[in-house]
Amino acid sequence: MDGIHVEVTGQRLGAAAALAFCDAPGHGAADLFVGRVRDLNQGRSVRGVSYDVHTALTRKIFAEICAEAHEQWGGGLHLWLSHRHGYLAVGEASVIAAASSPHRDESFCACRYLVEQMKQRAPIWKQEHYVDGDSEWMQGHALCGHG
Amino acid sequence: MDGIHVEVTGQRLGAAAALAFCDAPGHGAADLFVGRVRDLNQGRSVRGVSYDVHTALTRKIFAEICAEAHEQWGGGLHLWLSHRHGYLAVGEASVIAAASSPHRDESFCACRYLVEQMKQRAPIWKQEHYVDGDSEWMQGHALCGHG
Amino acid sequence: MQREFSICPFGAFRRYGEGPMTVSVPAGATVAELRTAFAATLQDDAARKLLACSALATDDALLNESEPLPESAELVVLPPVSGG
Amino acid sequence: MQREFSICPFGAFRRYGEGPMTVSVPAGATVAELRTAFAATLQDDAARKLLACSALATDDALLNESEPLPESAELVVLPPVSGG
Repeated sequence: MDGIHVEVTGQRLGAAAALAFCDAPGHGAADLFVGRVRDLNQGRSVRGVSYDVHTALTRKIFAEICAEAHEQWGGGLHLWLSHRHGYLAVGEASVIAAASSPHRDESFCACRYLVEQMKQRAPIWKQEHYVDGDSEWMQGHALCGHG
Repeated sequence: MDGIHVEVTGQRLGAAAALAFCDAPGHGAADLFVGRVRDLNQGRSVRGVSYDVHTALTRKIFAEICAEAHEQWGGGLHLWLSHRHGYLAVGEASVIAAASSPHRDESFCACRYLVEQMKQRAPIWKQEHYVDGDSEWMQGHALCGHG
Repeated sequence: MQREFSICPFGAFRRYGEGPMTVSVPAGATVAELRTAFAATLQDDAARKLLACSALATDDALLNESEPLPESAELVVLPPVSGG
Repeated sequence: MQREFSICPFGAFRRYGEGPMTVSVPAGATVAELRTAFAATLQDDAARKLLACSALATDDALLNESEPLPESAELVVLPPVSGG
């Protein structure tokens, strides 16, 4: 859809592309979120994270989330949502969400919405790999649809 | 202060530097805001904006705002607040605010706080230049301190 | 007549099978019936617990428990998600 | 004894003087008294209105109306702000 870019990729995510997309002569504001792999989670030293992604469904759900943001904050917003799959070392970006709009409130709200909804609804799974050699799949949010 | 970067500059603002600063092995989240010059304001076609800035006071107030964010959301946050002065064409970035933190809520809240407080408290003035040749100083927020 | 479904595991479900798992149900069964049949094939208590909080889906959409099974015989099992 | 202050305009106040404006008040005057004296030097009604909603400051800090004037004779007048 116009003004929406969603992506699942094995390549490094770049903020510059997201900010270039979330830009328009009538847009005075852009907000961008970067999620990165942390070195510590619940007291354990992390060396990296593997992201398992159902690519086709994730793309579809990302597009749905962005369409909802358009409905809520205006169809003129530019929206970007990209997630990486595969193994990421500490510090690498796993997700980038961005939004631009004429005024700032819509950008902040829409960007946050993309992030929160992505975490709840996208079929993506995080497996942490610890410095001690162990690995663990993270607990998560149950997907609706089997109720 | 540690983890705080404030800046007033006549040079182009870059998001990459802000995102590089707002990064740490323990930080899983970063939020970045870009304010840009819009082509239209209150129905008038804008060709550019001149920013008049009291540099010394603005730097001081930016540092105060960041210190307040540290107090509210944790001293470990990395915070960036930069504003440009001089003439900017439509589409150029006038302000960049960014924050990084272990978890995302703090990044979103702190970044928004920097932007809102900057708009209320920093001695910066916007003069819009219109396509028809006219110019206008924008209405704004009265500074406290003479009450 | 029985229909055979191939169910591909994702996330934590990969612990219980790297490749697709096969489940057989009567033609005309519902998604809920497939889920029950799937649970019966799992050896592990933890796997059955994980299935109970997982969604079944095609590559297009999550499946509703009360609905008939889809035309496609290729399904996926999606445990609770943890993206970002 | 009179003290002379040089007040540098910013933002919309630049309409009423490109360079610093000079205002003279008795030594020991308060910021409020300086503000009154400043207003009296302005020709324009609009300028006086703008002054009424502007802050006076040094390069270090905003000034409080009830306080004595600062040591520095270099002041600034800061109309309502519109950054971002």
